[in-house]
Amino acid sequence: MQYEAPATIDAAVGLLSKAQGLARVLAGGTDLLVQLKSGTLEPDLVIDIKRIPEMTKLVAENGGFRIGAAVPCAVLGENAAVRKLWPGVVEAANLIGSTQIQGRATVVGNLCNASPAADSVPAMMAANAIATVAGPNGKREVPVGDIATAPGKTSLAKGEIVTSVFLPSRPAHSGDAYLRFIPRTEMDIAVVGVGVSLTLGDDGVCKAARVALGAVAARALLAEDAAKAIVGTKLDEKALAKLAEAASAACRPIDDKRGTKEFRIKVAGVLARRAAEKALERARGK
Amino acid sequence: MPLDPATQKIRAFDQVGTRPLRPDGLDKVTGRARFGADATAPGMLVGRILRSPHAHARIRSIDATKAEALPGVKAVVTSKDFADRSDDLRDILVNIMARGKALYEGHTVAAVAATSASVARKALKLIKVDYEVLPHVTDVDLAMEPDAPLLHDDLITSGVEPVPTKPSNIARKIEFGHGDVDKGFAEADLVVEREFKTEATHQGYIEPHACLASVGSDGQGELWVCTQGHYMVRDVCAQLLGMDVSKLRVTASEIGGGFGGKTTVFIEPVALALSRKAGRPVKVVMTRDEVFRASGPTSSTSMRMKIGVKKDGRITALDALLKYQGGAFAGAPVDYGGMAGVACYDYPNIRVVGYDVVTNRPKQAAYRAPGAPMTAFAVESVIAEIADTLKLDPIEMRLKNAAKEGTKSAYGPTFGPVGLVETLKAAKAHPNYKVKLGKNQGRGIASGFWFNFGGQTCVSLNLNIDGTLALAVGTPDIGGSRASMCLMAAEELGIPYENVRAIIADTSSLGYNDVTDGSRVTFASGMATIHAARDAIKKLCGRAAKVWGIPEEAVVWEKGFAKPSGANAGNFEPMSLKELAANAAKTGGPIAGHYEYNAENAGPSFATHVVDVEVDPETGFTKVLRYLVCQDAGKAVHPSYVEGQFQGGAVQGIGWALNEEYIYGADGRLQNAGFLDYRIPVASDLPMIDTAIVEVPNPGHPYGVRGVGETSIVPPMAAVSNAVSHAVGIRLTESPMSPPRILKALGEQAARKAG
Amino acid sequence: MAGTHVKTTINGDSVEYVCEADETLLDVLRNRLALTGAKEGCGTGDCGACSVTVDGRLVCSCLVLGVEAEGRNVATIEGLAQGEHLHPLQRKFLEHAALQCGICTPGFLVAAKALLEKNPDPSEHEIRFWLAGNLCRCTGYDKIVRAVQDAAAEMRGGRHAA
Amino acid sequence: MVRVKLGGTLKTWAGGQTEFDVEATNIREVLDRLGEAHPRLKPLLEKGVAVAIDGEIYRNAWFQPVTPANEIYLLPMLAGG
Repeated sequence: MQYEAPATIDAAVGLLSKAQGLARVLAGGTDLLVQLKSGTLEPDLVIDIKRIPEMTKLVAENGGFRIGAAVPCAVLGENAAVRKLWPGVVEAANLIGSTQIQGRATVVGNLCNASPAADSVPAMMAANAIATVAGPNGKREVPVGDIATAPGKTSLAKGEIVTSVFLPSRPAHSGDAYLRFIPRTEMDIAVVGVGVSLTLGDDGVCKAARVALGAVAARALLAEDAAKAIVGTKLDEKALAKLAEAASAACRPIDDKRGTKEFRIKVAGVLARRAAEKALERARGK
Repeated sequence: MPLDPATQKIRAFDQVGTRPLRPDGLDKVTGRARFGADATAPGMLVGRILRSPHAHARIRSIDATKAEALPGVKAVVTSKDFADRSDDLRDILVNIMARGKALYEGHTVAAVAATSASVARKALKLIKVDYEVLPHVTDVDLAMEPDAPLLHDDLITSGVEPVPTKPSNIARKIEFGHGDVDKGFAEADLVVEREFKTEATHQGYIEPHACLASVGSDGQGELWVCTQGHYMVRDVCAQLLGMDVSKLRVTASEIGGGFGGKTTVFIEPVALALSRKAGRPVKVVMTRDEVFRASGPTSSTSMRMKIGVKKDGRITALDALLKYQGGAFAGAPVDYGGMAGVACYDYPNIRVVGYDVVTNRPKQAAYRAPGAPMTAFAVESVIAEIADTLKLDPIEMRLKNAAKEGTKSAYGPTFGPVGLVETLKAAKAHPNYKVKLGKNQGRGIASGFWFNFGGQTCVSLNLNIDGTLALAVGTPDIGGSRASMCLMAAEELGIPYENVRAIIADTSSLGYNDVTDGSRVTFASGMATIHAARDAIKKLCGRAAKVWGIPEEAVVWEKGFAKPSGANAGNFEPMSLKELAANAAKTGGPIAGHYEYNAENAGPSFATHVVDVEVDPETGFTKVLRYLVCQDAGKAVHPSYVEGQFQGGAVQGIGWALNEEYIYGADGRLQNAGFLDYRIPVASDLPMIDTAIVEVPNPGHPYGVRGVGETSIVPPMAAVSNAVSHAVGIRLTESPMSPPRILKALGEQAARKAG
Repeated sequence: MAGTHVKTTINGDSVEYVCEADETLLDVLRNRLALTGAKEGCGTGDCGACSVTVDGRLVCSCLVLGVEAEGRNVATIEGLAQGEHLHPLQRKFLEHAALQCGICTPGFLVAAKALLEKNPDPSEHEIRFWLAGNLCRCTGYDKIVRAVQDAAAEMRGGRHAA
Repeated sequence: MVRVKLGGTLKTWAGGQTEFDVEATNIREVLDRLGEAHPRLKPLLEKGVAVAIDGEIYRNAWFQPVTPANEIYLLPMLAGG
């Protein structure tokens, strides 16, 4: 295994494009090193992006925030401005593993590892976050929901690398939230994860909403029917019940060691409702 | 106050019962303490193990020629490097290195020693094993079916008359009891019968098995290893390798947890065989994945429990059927389930029938009160259901039936002085028992028992020139026992605690000691320490007598000084330990106290636990709100570490109750061999664990000490289950009571109500 | 396999070593630098026994490559005490009997120190969640949490006095 | 003569009998007499059994005295965790 720590995005793309054999990008390494340890992955080349200055930055941009691919989740959690604008995304990012994991893991890494249970992904999908991809043919921008295609698989072409994720600005009276279910209080992989983002009109009626579900299908899903259930309502009891039902209906889960199909379907509805209520509270608070 | 049978005096303690800092503490908070994987040796090689990917397979052949040819590989061993045998150690031999068949996923098939970890990894891939995959079985009930895949062609069930003619997966049938259960049930006003299942759990010690072996061509060997019993390791390894016991010296490293899981051998004989073949030291350290797949988890069980009572709650009969699988070899602790798991109550009529069953899982090892928590789960659940039905206070119901001095135990003998009643009363008096519960909350009570053991023990106490003492103990210190030993030595000698330094001696420096198990160390090594101190005191008094020129009997020992026994003995200034030590060379040479014995009469320990939980009815998530452990310690030598045993056992039991389980796929492979998906409790899962130390002195120990390490894991599974059942209004009968299981039960209940 | 030369700072001392690209920082600390205070309990970031800080950030050293330490500042359990003076956390762990076997203790101490630097007055809830990535199988965490609370109180008191 | 009771499954090897009167003054003599009377029980006794005398459990103690006044139970060998 060869290790490289390029100083620029171009150099990283160059190394990736020319790589013979298996190449992997190292951001926080909290998934990659586990794969190395177990022997499930034996890359010939590992490219550490933490020496690329723009990848390590978290900056305000156009009323939103750009999160570099090498920014650890802990840094995200310590940033009051991001927490204020996108509390749901930050709480999702801060649920990934332990304090120790938070010191290394990045949301872009979480995205590119392409686990269906990645905590930050449904929250970022609900936030309509955009990933910037650099490659041999230049840059492109992709909705975060389009990066993962299946467990462990991404839409990135050879030589491509996600350099940052952009969290957009948002109108007044907006709020978001992410909730997940795990058997313990910490350290587990999500059995179900739900991200909800919504905007209220001045009259308190929901004008726009996005609901995304994790760990209930081969990749994180946007639950459009669930969002529709609350748009145009004040999130009354009936709308929330419809939201929960739609969220459950959107699930296409499997039985595995972390939970059963029926459990995931039921709990997706429960959490969608709770996350919507939390997002609503935040939207009203602004 | 405990009676000291040796002196027939009632005594107060100066030091026992205080909470000094532990002698090994500084090393452990600075990172200096040396654990199993922390040792190195000149020219050391890295040993790695090749394991079966199949749950059950015939090994047609193993070709290691390519691995042996890889540069950097210094030795490859397989079953051919160990002589076959037909004695008691054969199961261990076959477990540490598969012979003919791989009996579970993770079963050792071969091992290599190489100059680096990466070379060793490559070498493993070059070993070609030709497997014929066989049908497998991992479930205890399925393994007992007549057409189940057979693990051993020669396994005939023992304990059955007439002797079966055909082999099966049932290794043993056991039976305990007395009275006439049919008559007992006929007399009952209420009979409750339920079926229970518990999944296998792992001890989950944070330190993986590790050892450093060095065997020379002169046949002499040394082994550094994290183990609960280095004498056991020495004796077993020497036999498996055909070495003289005297030629193998084993040193116990600091041990990073064991809970029973380090009372046998896994990698140690393999490391020694590699070292012998390579002619260099070899270090073998298990990965966490290997620990889960290939060390010794506990049994999974399937049980039926039937209890009859009179209207007032008095038990008339208990009838139980227990099925325990113990992995690929006989030895599931079903007998302890049948004895200890039901031991809390006085049964006029009782029958327990149990089966020890083999399956394609790793060979079970002891886990803290082995076998008892599962049966206790069944007994205490049924007791709770009866108390609910009869509207009896659960503690009153238990008090009515509690085993006490004079009760004929479920397994036969009559109990001496025991403390169950005292723990129940302590629980009832505790503020936790009076807290009002809210919505979706429930309280659970359960009691538990463990026998406690004594065993072979040997200590040596040597007086140094300055009056301090070196105490050599042979039982690895797994949770602070060196502090307790120093306290007891200091108590006897009447000197400051700091003046005694305890170490765990290696196998060549001290006589044989049984494994640190059965909650025996503070009891047995402690009693040996007391006797060794008394032996030293006798010699010290003899020296003082010589100096004073008076008879030995005219000298007494008091608080660190030799004194004339009275005015008639003579008028001499008391002689200090320091003075006696300084003059030792002139008065007859080194002074030491020794004691070797086989400790008996350990005296059982009972406990009662009270837990409050809150269950989220929409997700099935259980939060533990408060937890109380009341347990009999006889006499708490170092109360902080006694509380620590109570708290640690309780939390392991909470994990077993709620989330810990071995999950097998249809392919017979373990699905969750890591701390990510084998979910032991983390700090944020728990409240503080409240404790109440009850002290009913054990007449078998000079200070009244009882072992405390194991009992604390017996009640929690039942206590938590009872609390969850009260919170959700459904009786749960399977562990772990994980969220999907609870939510499913809630859904079924809702469907029943709707239907 | 060609090794990589790494220059780094560990517990304030300049250190140089050569390691293979796939070796973890934990492997380097333990096998090349004889700093065996950090333990490998799992090798997958689930137990926290290998906790160290890198540039002040709490991490699992089993999830950091040795080569990544180039130019960084690494702190391990071996650097917690100043000469013969124990850190208040170390003293309080001993006083409260917050360890039984002691294998998880170095990780807990390094993690707790990082907590108290960030939050000198943590609640029980904050302590429990910050330390959720450090597994202990012996104590049930009770005495560990109390030791951290007591150390925090002493350190706050010390600051007020100064 | 002391009265010895077999706990648990041990009776299987003694033809179902659970109580015996034997001439013995200590545990070793108890085990020897039982082994002589029931040869099928002998290998089990040699492998190791626990003996409870008035409720106190002895795992290995040949010379522990027994008297007709004692309650004597033979149990399977015990091990812990």
